[in-house]
Amino acid sequence: MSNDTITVDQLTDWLTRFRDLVTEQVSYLTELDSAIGDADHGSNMTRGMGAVVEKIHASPAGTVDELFKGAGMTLVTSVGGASGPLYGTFFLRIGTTAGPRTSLDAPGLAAALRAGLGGVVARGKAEAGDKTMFDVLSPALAAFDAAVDVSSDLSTAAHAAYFAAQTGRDATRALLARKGRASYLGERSIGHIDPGAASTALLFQALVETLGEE
Amino acid sequence: MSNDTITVDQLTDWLTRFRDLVTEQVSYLTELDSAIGDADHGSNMTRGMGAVVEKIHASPAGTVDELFKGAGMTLVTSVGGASGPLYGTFFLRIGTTAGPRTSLDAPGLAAALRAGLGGVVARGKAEAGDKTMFDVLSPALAAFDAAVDVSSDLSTAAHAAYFAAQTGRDATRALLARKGRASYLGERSIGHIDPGAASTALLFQALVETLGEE
Amino acid sequence: MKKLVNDPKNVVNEAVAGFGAAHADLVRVSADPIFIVRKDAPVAGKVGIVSGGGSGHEPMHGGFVGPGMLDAAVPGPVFTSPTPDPILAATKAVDGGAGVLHIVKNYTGDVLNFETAADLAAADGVEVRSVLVNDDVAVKDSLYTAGRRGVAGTVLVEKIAGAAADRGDDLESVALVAERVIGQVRSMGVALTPCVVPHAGQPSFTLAEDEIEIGIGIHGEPGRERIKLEPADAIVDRLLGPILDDIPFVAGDKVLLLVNGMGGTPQVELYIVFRRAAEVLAERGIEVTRTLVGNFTTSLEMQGMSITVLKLDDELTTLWDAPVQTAALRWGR
Amino acid sequence: MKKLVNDPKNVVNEAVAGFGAAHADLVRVSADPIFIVRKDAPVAGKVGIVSGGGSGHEPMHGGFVGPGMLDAAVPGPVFTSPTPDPILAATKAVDGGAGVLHIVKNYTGDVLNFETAADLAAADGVEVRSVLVNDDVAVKDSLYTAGRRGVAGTVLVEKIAGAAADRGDDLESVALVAERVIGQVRSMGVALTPCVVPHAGQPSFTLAEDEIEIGIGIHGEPGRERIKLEPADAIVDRLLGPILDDIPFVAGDKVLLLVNGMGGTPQVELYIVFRRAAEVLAERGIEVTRTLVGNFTTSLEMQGMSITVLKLDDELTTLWDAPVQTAALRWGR
Ligand SMILES: Nc1ncnc2c1ncn2[C@@H]1O[C@H](COP(=O)(O)OP(=O)(O)O)[C@@H](O)[C@H]1O
Ligand SMILES: Nc1ncnc2c1ncn2[C@@H]1O[C@H](COP(=O)(O)OP(=O)(O)O)[C@@H](O)[C@H]1O
Ligand SMILES: [Mg+2]
Ligand SMILES: [Mg+2]
Ligand SMILES: [Mg+2]
Ligand SMILES: [Mg+2]
Repeated sequence: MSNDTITVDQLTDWLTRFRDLVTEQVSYLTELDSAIGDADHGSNMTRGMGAVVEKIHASPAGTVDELFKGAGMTLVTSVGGASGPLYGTFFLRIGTTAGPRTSLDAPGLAAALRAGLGGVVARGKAEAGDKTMFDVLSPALAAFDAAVDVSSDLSTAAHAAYFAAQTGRDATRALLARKGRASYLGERSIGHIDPGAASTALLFQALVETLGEE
Repeated sequence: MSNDTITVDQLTDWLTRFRDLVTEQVSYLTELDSAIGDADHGSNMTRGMGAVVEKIHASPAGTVDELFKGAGMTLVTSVGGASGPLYGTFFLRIGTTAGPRTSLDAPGLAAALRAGLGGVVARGKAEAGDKTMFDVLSPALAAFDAAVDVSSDLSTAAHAAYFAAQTGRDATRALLARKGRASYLGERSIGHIDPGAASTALLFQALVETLGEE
Repeated sequence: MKKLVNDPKNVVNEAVAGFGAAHADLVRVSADPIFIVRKDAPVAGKVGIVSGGGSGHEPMHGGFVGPGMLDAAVPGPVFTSPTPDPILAATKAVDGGAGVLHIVKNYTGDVLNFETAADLAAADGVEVRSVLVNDDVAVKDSLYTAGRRGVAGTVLVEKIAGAAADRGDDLESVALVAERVIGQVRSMGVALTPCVVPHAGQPSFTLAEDEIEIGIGIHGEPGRERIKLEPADAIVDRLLGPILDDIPFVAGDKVLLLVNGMGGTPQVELYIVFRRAAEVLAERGIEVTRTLVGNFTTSLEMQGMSITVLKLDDELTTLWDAPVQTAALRWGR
Repeated sequence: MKKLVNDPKNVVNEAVAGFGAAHADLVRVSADPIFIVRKDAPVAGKVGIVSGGGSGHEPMHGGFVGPGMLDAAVPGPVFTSPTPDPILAATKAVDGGAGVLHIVKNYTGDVLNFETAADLAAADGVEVRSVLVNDDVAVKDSLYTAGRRGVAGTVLVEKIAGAAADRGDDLESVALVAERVIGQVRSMGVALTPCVVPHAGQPSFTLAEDEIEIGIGIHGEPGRERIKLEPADAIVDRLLGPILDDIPFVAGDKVLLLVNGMGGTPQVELYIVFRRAAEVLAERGIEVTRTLVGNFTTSLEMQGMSITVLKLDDELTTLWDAPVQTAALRWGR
């Protein structure tokens, strides 16, 4: 299997692995949210991704836009809260940007992901350092883009993104929250990893798993 | 001091001693009421008799009816609950029956007390064995009357009444309540002394203390 | 005990003062003796309606003072009947020349103190009639008890008697319609947690973390039995059974269904209870034509609720629907 | 945790079903997706008003659906914003051709989900305007947070916007009057005990037997500080200070004073609070011309309350006084 493109089946596998990871780590995510939020991020993501994967299995997607628009809509209509619309928009924009293809090459996936991030920002208005999922998505995509600039290998790019994602996630610990529920805590939000940042890191872990070794 | 009559001052002393006894035994009375009622009989009686004695001290009564009508009205307007109107009527009727005298002889006090009991029954409709203050008042007055029939000595009559009162109080333990709050308990009211019966026994203890040895 | 109070001794007078300030458009309050009357009392030619009892059951009774319902409410200390003097003062304050009806919940203390007040009012030339509300089927009605307790059905008696007085019925007729409601209304409650009387500072009773008291009284008096917590639907069935069997309510009856919160239970739970109660009544062929859901006859912060069913006829329905303008119950104006 | 529920997963749908059954004269409910609309929706030519958010704050918002207030309420799961689909469905169901106003409490989840619904409604040809309620002064309003939270002031926004729509204002005007209320209303609350989310089964936070949380959010979010229990009057002073200093409210202002129960606090306590709050306002020369006391924006069974002050002018007063006919707020008809 070439690592220069990613097929709809592989992208489906990505989403399935993401579902598996948030399900596996449901209590970890909820614990993070109970420290600075309302203790539902784990169950929100598990419920949402569970619904996404169930729908895909019931009627598998033929094209990339079908897959991600479906996933985005399902998240939007099954999660609620802040993460539902944010992750939902992220996937929706990936879908609309990718269009009715059956696979994506590295620049194609990079562009789609960047559009997804644009959707998150359009919705949530988060900036760097606000202690949100943005603080993982943004450095991860920057690393992905940089890797794609020098190589067409998706696996390499995914590894680079995941590494940056982990760093971004851990860096949220020191931040003072300025968006979402955690911002009500002011100073008291410092010292805790942001739950949305943690789930977003899992998204890149899942991509690495899907694409396999470099 | 002759024991053939009781003066307004002695009657005032009786009420004062009754106030002292219920105050002393406030937690005992409340404990009894908490087992089968609403845990306020001690504070009800203490508050009521406290007000009675305070009023008497502020303006001492010249006649028996003045004393007891005043005490009755004070109880009625300061206690509330069941015991306020019942004890209040008891004293009111004693006052109206005794009339504007400055002392009572044994038959006079016996008649006044019986009228008081009549008031309690008129108000509360209690019968023998209903597990109320009636079960102390009734045997105590029967003993008082019997003593008065054979002797004009009030102290003898008071002792006889107090003895009967204690027996009556203790006998309420085995009874199933049919009046007042305790009646809601049904079978579960058995095994507890009635709080009103206990306070009424204190009334006769106070009379004994006022009249001294036979 | 955590409560929003200052000196526990001042709970009732401060609350009544606050009530008067908050609802100055509807009521006037007397601070000593403590009672609440509708702003325009006495209403000449109208039968006055007075109710009262221990505090801690709010909005009952102060929340029901106003056009179409009570002319006066007399709040005693928490869970303790008022003495006759404020009842007498309230009775005189609302006598518009057509006499006054006392609506009394059947507790010995309330009965005796209202009785005394009625005697004194009569001596002062005010015609008084009294009715005793005793809707609680948790307590056996027999010659051998003080009789059934008065609970949330009292609200329905007060509303309907109020409407009868409002339309100009004379004292005898208002008393008769109140008696008719009393004859046709039955209730039963459940407690999940106890209440704490402010000056006592201790829970009035204790329930284990998995226990509930079926048939609880509104002062925390014990009920029929203490059982393990069950699903809401099962609890509703336990309460409705004795209620419906009592009169009994039968297929074809039209009824008012009241789900009353005890003070500390969230509204979502009351509506879950309502849903099941309406379902059971429908199964039995009993038609719910009027409804009321909320905290009306409470027991301080107790968690729990009671269900009340009133058999309606055309007249009672018309009187129920008549305008009412009070702090806690309001429609039609 | 003791609650009157069946399966915790069914709390919202069972409660909404019960609400629909209890208030069939006022509302219709949709079971899937879950929303509540006034019975006669859509009202042709009238601006529709939709609010919603997580459940557990009842009577907000379902209890405010009816003539003169909301056209629809969209209850999400307990303490969780609804998704856009029920909001969209409710928006379409109440569009009478004059557009729809969304009244949204300022929480990221609510904001995003209502925003999405508004986009989708616009795509379907329904004109939508949104206003964000953010009256809670416990949280600093700054560029560096999600902004102040929306709490009990929401009730006043909904009532007044509802009255504006009822008198025939167009969408722009209704939105403007809602914004005006939002600009002039401030709130702050206190918790004595935590609430328990049914599917969580655990208290949302813990307070020691002598601790209270000043500035609590309506989902149990932390506030400004945790202090030892104090007398009611001192607590009132702590809440009113930041409220009055915020806009600020000054001598000569006419205001509406709302004392809102969090769900588990007895009414006597709310009136003790009201009494002190009215006293403080009077001392400052601020005139309380309208009042509201009761459980309106609750947090399940939490014990505690919030104080809300709204600066009134003639127009807002007229709109406040206008008739309203809902399950939880009703006057004038
Ligand atoms: N404005 C925002 N922009 C980007 N991400 C946000 C924003 N607000 C919240 N988030 C993310 O959402 C996460 C919380 O999601 P979740 O707990 O599921 O929703 P809720 O806060 O409504 O309970 C936060 O940890 C944060 O990463
Ligand atoms: N109908 C009645 N007749 C006579 N005594 C009664 C009656 N009802 C109650 N009592 C007496 O009153 C006592 C309770 O008084 P108390 O606790 O002060 O009033 P409450 O029951 O209103 O709290 C009972 O123990 C009983 O002796
Ligand atoms: Mg969360
Ligand atoms: Mg949430
Ligand atoms: Mg007692
Ligand atoms: Mg008592």
